[in-house]
Amino acid sequence: MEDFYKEYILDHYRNPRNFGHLERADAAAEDLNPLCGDKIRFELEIEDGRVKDVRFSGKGCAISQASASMLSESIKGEKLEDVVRMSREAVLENVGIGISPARMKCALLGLKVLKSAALGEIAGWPD
Amino acid sequence: MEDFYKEYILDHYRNPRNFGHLERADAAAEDLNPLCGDKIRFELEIEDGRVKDVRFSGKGCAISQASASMLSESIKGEKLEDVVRMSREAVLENVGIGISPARMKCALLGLKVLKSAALGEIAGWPD
Amino acid sequence: MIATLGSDARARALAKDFPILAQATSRGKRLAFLDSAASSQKPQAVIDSLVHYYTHDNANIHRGVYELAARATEHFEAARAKVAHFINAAEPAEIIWTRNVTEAINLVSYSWGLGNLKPGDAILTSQLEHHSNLVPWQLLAAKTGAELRFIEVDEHGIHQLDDLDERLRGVKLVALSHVSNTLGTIAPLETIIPKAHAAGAVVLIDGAQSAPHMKIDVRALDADFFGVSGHKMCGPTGIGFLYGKRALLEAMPPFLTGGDMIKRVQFTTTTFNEIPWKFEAGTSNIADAIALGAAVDYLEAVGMDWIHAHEQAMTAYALERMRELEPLGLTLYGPPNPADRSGIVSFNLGDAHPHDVASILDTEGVCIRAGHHCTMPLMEKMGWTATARASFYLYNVEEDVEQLIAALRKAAQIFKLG
Amino acid sequence: MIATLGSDARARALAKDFPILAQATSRGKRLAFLDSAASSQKPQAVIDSLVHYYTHDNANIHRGVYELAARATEHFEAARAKVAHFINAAEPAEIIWTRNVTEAINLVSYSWGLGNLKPGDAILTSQLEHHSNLVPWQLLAAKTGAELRFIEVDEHGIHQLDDLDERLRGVKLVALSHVSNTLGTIAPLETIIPKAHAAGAVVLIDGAQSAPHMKIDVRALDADFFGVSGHKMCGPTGIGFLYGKRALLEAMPPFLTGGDMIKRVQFTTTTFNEIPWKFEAGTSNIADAIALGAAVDYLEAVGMDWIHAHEQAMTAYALERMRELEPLGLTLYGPPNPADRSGIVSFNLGDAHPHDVASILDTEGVCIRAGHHCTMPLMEKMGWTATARASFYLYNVEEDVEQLIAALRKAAQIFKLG
Ligand SMILES: Cc1ncc(COP(=O)(O)O)c(C=O)c1O
Ligand SMILES: Cc1ncc(COP(=O)(O)O)c(C=O)c1O
Repeated sequence: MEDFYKEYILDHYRNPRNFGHLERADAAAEDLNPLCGDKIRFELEIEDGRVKDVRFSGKGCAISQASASMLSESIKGEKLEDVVRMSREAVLENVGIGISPARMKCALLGLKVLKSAALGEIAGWPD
Repeated sequence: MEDFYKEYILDHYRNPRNFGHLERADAAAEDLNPLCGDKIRFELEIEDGRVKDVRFSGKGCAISQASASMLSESIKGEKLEDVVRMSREAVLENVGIGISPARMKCALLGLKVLKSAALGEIAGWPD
Repeated sequence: MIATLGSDARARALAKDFPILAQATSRGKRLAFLDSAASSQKPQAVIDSLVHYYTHDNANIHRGVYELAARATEHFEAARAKVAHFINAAEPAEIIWTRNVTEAINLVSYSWGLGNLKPGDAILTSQLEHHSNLVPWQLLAAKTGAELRFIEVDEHGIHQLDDLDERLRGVKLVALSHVSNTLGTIAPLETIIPKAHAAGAVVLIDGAQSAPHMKIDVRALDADFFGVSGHKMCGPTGIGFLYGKRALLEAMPPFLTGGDMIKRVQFTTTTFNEIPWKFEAGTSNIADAIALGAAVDYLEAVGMDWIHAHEQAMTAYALERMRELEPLGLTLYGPPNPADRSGIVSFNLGDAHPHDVASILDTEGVCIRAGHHCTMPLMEKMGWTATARASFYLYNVEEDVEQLIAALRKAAQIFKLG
Repeated sequence: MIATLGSDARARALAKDFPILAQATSRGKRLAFLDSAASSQKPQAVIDSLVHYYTHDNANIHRGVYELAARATEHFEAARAKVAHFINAAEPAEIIWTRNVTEAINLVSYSWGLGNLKPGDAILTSQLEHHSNLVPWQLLAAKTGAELRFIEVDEHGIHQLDDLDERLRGVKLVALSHVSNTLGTIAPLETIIPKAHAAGAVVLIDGAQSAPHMKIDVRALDADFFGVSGHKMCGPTGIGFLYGKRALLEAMPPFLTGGDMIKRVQFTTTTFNEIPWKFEAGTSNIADAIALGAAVDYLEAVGMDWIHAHEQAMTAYALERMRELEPLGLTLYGPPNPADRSGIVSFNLGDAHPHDVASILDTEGVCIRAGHHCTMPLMEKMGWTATARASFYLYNVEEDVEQLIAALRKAAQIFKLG
């Protein structure tokens, strides 16, 4: 079978890490993939410019959910500036399965939402 | 050369018969060929349900002008009811040259206008 | 193996008319195209029509006196007559070319809607509608102050008509899809249209999912407007049409304006042309209109009644075969009685997301659609995130269903279902 | 024989790319196609693109996860990027697919115009405009109470700009054709656009007659909107586009609504998608958009600068040869200096009506247009009933001009002119 439904993808899909909401979020964002209706929300707790805690929520396919779940694991303790600079390639590598062009948006929706949460926080910095 | 620019067509084009306006018209109509901008107006003097006199005016190609000019000659003294029933075929035969589909509207614009003038008169009969 | 036996041989022969169906996927799999509700494949005759037009007849229409222009004009207007005959319109002038059914609906919304609705009036549609037959009415309601009302559907997607008379009170426009693209429900138009007319409403039917699949008679239906997309009925992309009754069309102001739809233009005033041209501004999609005429010729040669019967049989067969997968978590949606639905089957497979199911099916050469099918409000009402959808057309054969079932088993295995 | 010598050999070779040009007329005459301003012929590469799409890639775009849908989507969006590059837009998202330039202009009129004009404002256009860039503004003026004003042209069709500053007072929108389809006049946009912007106006350019024939750089021009018809630039019928600056497009409400242009739909409210899709409701003309991309590839391979130079040379040559017929009553219209005009030549032959001239030319295989060319107000201003028009493109060669001249002599003879 194709390599693209590996065990760990299903595991993240059925047992997403950091799923839910934060009691106190410093930054949050959500977006919809208009083509399929998938929705993801990221909430961040920030301390000293670093991600102290993170939750994501929403619904969607195994690829979007697993990608967001893995993403949430990989950013704890990271600097916001680094989160904002995270590359698509890094995320795709993390997901670790071949993603067809048609599913690219699924795999990257989490990253898009996470970055807008982080960017919103950075833009709001001065106050 | 093609048969379709016969001497008499040019003659009718350059010297249209019954061209101009009536002092007292009982019925009149005009129309435009929206595709080329050709315009024709027919005016009729009616007596006892027959065409006593006729004038046409407007501008357009040799085919539309010649067709209208010949038409104006052929209806003097005719009953209005017969004018209304005149067939496209009769007009085309009168014009007497091969008309391509693209020029059909030119050849028949006069008939269309003449019929609406006559129909208007018939419809208005009671008063 | 019951239902399809009768029509399968013919469908197999017809499939040969569609060159794309002979093409294997990049993984070397046979193509099982089960997404015709999104857009159908095209027979060679339609492709040939396009090639012939551009190779022999291409020229701008209506105003040219030379041979090419005359031929182009003749074929273009002949295609309009074919389409008029296809849906039994009274005359070709009642057919207005549009890009697709979406533009047809928008034309009515702008041209008829803005002039005929006011606060206190209502528009009635249903909970089943495609966004294209919903969003234009939301905006029209917002612009005119009219109320937007819905015919409810039950959990199978069947229209609830008990309180129809009440819901029709004050309604000036009823806008309904003939067949639901998500659930396949056939709307009970023979009940609704007479009541709508009795209530004084004008009726627009979204025929996107019916015209390709069953014989349409707009006069028997007594629809006031009827919109169709050519790309779903073997025609090319970029062409569709709006049928409208002459009296309505004549009373409506133009929508798009510009070349070809005018009678006379002066610097500050303009007189508009007669229907249908009043609504066709600018150079039409000439080649695709002619090719849609070729599609209509093709469909009529096959026979709309045969197409409908074949799809009913295919659907009954598919539903039967898919029920075998219920132990693996397969859930079927839509009207339980195959006679109430057309060749569209929405389903879900356990907790596998339809996107993932579709991706796995793709690796097996099976093309289905997954998502909200442009009916988000219906999905929300039903409480579904998304569904997978297989849809059938004249070229589908038993083998497509076999391939679907086998691929679904594979998906269930990957998702460890059952 | 002077001007064309340089480019004729290449044009002769290019003409072989256009299969229709090899076809003789029903009377067995060589085809001299001199009506590209109405609609151009199509190179084999464009026809092949259509065939390839329907034979190998056809599927509805954006929402499909299977291979065909992914390929169709990829090619469709790649075509948008090609078009964006062709006119030097900043990004593909600034290109909105439309049926033709007429729809592009109407989109701006409805979406930008209705929200941005009020009584006291003015729209400035010119006396040269095609109905498609005039009637929408007449209606917009009537709807909003804005005033419609005109830049005058002289007897050669040249814009009179002496009082431009004054005419720009209160103007919110300037809508001009880049090149006149009747007289070939090239508008002095480098003068008008900066002044229009200084006066606070937004500028829409109707590029129907420029984009097919010369290199367009919307950013160098600083046009806010730029509309184009694909069928006049070697592309298929039914596809064109609107370029708009991102900030303007983002601020505009959608025009047509329905599937594909939404982000989220609920029963009563809707959130719209991002540009460009916000403006593309319903299934797009996928195949023709991709084929327009193929047309752009073709034009760029030939070279827009070469095309422009070839047409200038052809026009200079044609004008020179046509002047030989002045003793027979031939009158030429338009800017006297060939550098001020594109490859369009309007004329009349004595008192012969242009329709009759065109019919006689048709019997000789020469395709020209006759009539008002959708510029009735210009004709009325100039006092012309109609004109005959020959127009040139990359595939026209000296022989086409020879054939035109010979056929005109025949027409003069039939009409006993000279
Ligand atoms: C200057 C100009 N504007 C607009 C148009 C309208 O183009 P279309 O009919 O392709 O929308 C034309 C074509 O005839 C034109 O020449
Ligand atoms: C019921 C229904 N209405 C409208 C549409 C919109 O069709 P198009 O995108 O061709 O305008 C569709 C197609 O998806 C449909 O199924």
